[in-house]
Amino acid sequence: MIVDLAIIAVKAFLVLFMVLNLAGVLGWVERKGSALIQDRIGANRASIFGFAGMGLVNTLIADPLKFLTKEDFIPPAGDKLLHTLAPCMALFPALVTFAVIPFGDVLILGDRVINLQVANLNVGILYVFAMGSLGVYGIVIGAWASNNKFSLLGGVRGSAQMISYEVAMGLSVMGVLMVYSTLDLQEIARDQGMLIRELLPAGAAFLQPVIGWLPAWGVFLQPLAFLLFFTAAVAETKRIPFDLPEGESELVAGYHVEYSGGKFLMFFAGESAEVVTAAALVTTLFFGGWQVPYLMRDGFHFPWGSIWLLPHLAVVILQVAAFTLKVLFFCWLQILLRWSVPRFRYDQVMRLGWKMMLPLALLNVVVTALIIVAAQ
Amino acid sequence: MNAATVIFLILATLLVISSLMVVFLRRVVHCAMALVTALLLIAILFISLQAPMVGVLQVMVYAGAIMVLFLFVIMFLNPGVLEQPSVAWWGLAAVLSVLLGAFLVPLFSQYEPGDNPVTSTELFGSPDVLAKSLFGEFVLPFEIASVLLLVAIIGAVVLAKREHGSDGAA
Amino acid sequence: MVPLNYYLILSAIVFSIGVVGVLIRRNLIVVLMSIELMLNAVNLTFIAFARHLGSMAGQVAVFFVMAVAAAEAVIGLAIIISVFRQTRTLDPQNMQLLKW
Amino acid sequence: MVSAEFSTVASGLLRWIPLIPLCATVLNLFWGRAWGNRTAGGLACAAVGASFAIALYLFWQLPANGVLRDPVYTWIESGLFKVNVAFQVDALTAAMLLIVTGIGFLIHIYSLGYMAHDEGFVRFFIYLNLFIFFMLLLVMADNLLLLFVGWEGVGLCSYLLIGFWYRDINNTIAGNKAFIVNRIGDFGFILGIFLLVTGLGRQGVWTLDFLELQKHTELLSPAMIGAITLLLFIGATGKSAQIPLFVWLPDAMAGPTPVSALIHAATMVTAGVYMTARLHFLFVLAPATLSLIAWIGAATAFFAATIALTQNDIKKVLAYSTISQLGYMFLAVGMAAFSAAIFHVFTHAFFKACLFLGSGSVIHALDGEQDMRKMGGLNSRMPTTYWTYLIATLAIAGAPFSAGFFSKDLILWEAFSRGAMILWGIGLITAGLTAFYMFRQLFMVFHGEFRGDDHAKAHLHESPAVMTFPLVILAIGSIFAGWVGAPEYLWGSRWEHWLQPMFGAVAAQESSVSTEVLVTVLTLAVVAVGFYWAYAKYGRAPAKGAPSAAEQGFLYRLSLNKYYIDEIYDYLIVRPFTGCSRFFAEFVDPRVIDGAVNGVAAIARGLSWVWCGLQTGNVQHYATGLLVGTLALLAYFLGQS
Repeated sequence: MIVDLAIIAVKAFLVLFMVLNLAGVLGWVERKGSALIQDRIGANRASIFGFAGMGLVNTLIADPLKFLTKEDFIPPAGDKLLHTLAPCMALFPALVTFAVIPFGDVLILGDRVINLQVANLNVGILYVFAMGSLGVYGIVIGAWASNNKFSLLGGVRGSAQMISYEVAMGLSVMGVLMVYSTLDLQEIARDQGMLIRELLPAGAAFLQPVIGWLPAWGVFLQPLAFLLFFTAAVAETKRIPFDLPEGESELVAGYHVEYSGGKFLMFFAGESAEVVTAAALVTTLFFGGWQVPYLMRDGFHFPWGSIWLLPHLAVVILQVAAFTLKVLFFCWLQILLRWSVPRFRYDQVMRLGWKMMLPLALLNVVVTALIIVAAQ
Repeated sequence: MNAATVIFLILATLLVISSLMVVFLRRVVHCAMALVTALLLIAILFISLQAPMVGVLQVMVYAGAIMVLFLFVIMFLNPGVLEQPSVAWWGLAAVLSVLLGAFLVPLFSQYEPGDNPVTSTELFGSPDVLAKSLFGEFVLPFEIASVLLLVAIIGAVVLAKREHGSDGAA
Repeated sequence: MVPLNYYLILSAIVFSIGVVGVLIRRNLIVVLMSIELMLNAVNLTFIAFARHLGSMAGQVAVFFVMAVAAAEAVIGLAIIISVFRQTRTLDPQNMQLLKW
Repeated sequence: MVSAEFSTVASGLLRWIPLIPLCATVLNLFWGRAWGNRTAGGLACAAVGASFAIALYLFWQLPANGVLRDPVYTWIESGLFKVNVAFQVDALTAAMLLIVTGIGFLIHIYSLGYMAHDEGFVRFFIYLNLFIFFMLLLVMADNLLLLFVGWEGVGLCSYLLIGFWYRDINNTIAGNKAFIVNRIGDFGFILGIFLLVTGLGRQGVWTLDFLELQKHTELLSPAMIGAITLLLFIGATGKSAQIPLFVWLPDAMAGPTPVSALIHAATMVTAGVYMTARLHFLFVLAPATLSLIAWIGAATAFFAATIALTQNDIKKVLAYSTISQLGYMFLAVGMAAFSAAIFHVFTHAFFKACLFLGSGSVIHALDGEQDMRKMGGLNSRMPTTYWTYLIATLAIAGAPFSAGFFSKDLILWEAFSRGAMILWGIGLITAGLTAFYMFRQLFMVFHGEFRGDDHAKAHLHESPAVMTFPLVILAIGSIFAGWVGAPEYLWGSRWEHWLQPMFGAVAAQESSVSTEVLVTVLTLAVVAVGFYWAYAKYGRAPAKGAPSAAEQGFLYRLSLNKYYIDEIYDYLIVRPFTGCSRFFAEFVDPRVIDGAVNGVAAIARGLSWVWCGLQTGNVQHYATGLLVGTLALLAYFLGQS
């Protein structure tokens, strides 16, 4: 009993630690990446006691210090309580989403089997969406509470945009859920350990030599869903090219015009955390989560038959490492996007969401359903 | 009084408080946030009642969609003026509602739960069980509900569409 | 294991509070929110009974209530918006044209 | 008794006889004005001509004692009761068909000239075609109900055409009179139909089909048959202007003259005779009704003739003579000599139409003048009209070897041979009167010198050929039409042999040819007396014209004022009736009925105001009402448990 609670607490702490640090690191990576893209030197001014080396560490410490020491300004005409609550509402959902994301298969310590996932919900994916939908409140309330026309506009835009893209997002995931026929993320991750040849119906046997050796990852089974989901996820993070709620050029800073200091830091961290969340979700749903191709619980089983046994601990470490690497890759991809793609116009965003992604997602669902029925 | 009951009582008090806030706070946005809180609490109660699917749906649909819509409209119209309640009317309505509560509460407290609750399996309330009954015996209501939603969409579009000439609020 | 009555009483209280809101508030949006509150109180009863009787019917009912609530909220808000465009108010007491 | 049915190629044509005029009506109704008078009139005439041609063809096709039938579709079917829209042609119908379409065709052509300058030209031909349609429906119907439809239809058309010049209120009043008087008759008629249906229905035979009826007459009790035939005869008196319902026909002369010729002389007014002949198998079983018919016929004939003696309106004279001739026909019906009746219908159609058209030609020449006292000496001005008129007059008066001679003589002989001496006497005297008033009219109109003003004298002219042509045809008809029905002592009657089988064998009258000749000679003598009287009174000294009513005797004034029949009816029937209805209209309806209705409404409104206060329009108040109701229900159920 106590031990179980302890284990859960440890897992939760670990995940939280990882995510927050990753968010912090992202801040630095972003600066460096942008500098790289814009062909300049960036983020090299943070020096502690004249020691400017180790930019990462310095930035990690300097950024929070800078934010926390700034004045925390609350607009006098604004709503004190909500103005304070809003950043928490923005940060909270991004963090708790990780509770259901599996970062590894089971870890067996003696007779105890530990599921490498904070909370094993059988409705995991729905939980993710629920939390994602809660993310809107941070923006809307913050925008309203600061009683500022720009931020209000930003809030209105934000709420509209996030609701729109949640629809497309949910529908795009529907295909994946139909393929793996479960809502449990851990289950989805495990199913992606299979090879496609195990899924191929007898009718499509001729495809065996062509794609039979591929792992049954979502990206292979649901390529369209992957594109839609990734786009929607990026839109959910409200970053360029979807940063209409902030839109420096027209709304100054959108919903967090009136925020400064620690609260702005929370918004900022929330945004980074959302980036990580999006990456983790894409990984889990479409890129096998913690799966390493051909790596079973007892070692590698290659399609050409040869087997390479490994100790359990090594397997677990490999899985966690694989998960982390994939997540990092997608975080980097999003940063790349943010710095290389121009911003949409608002009506373009809406049209993309409602008139292109939504119909495509529906089409994907229908086609998937037809194929599944045909395969049976 | 075991742990579950304690947790329930805490949740219940919070729920009652938040719903009172919904009704009695004066700023609309505050009411909305209080309602969001109440809905989340109810979702937790659902999950504690072995209805995780419905609980999560509750968060998604209510907290995630409906309430955001409310907030959206509130900001859309942004009614600055605070309402002036008429005391007499307040009194009457309050008395009536308290009367309703006074009727219902004893009624429910006297309700005999009958034999001890069905010892439900682990699967109870899981998505597939819900889906089976939803697409099994309740498939017709399900279809009707879809039609209802379609009608709602069309109706909303027609109603909110700003006709030519008159520029509405916002 | 929490007895069923607790849930019932809780939902009764919440329901009554919602009724108060519907009756006394002079802001249509809040009235609509109070209605949502009442609906949720009923949902709570459904779930409690479903758990108690061990039948999924209750949860399915909640499912449908949610669908209806969504539709109701959408239409209600649309009506509110169009009314507000005509008469710059949300006070139901100023909307009394619909009589004999 | 004929019941053998022949369905030859010809029977398919039956439906077209009535349909073609109907089509013409519809076409003219929609496009007549657009097409213009010439086209519209031509179309109307062509339609009737086509019907006439088909009728002729069928007449040749018609097998001896045969029936052609053309069932179109089932009209009414309720339970066992079934009525078809079906047409049938037998000898009787064929005769009527020829009369209706033939005479109708001629009169259409005549109307082209007569109505040429009327702005209602197209409307006139629409009505005329519609009338032809209904008349054909009437004579071709194979069941009583369809016949009744035609019956009502011709009544409607007669109403429309009498009031054709609706700008003059008198015409409208005359139309109303005709329509209302006919309603009385039709009421009796439809009652008779009901009685027939129910009477047979109780015996389990639900039909109005003539052939069926003929088979099942024995199912009806004599009393029942008597009632039925009496009621049907009331209808006939209305349509055929017999006592007591003849008053509408003289006023009907307000319509255009071709209408008077077609509807109120040749065809429609004989519908009653046709109906009785069609239902002869019923009438022969009701001797009481038959004798009543005979008496009424004779009375009408005499009565109308006496009125005609003194009339000064050229068309009124003809109208009363029509009534009197119809009386002859019903006299024949009363004698159960249906073929004789139809024979008289046949001949009468020719000379009466000829007379009316001739008078129309005269009126046309004097543009609208109808008073004979303002005429005279027209014989030189309009010879064709004069000669045709003369021939027709001879025919109606019954001059030897003219149409009227054969038919009227036949009727009188039937009466005589059946030993109904009084009736025969009346008929005889009437024949003399007929000769008198017809020659009086002839002398007053065509002889002596013109008594009108110079302006009228200035443009006296013979009518155009389109009007005189039908006159000539009809004049020829008025001579030779009768020859098909010559008595035995001459070359014998083909008519009898042709039509008689329809009505079964008549009681063969055992009487020598000599008596028959004697009777004929006697008739001719009376006619000659009448002619001489007329000549003495008007022909020899036409200068002084008609003496004014003042210096005449009581009888003259009585006759001139038509025995004050209209006034009597007015006092006995119309006044009390209108008074009664005025009472209802001005007191009962507004006070009692409306009062009750409005009172109820007022009470309801008053009560409603009490509750209106509850409807504040405020949604929350309504919600409160809901809550209160819920609480009440809760309290109730808690109280129960």
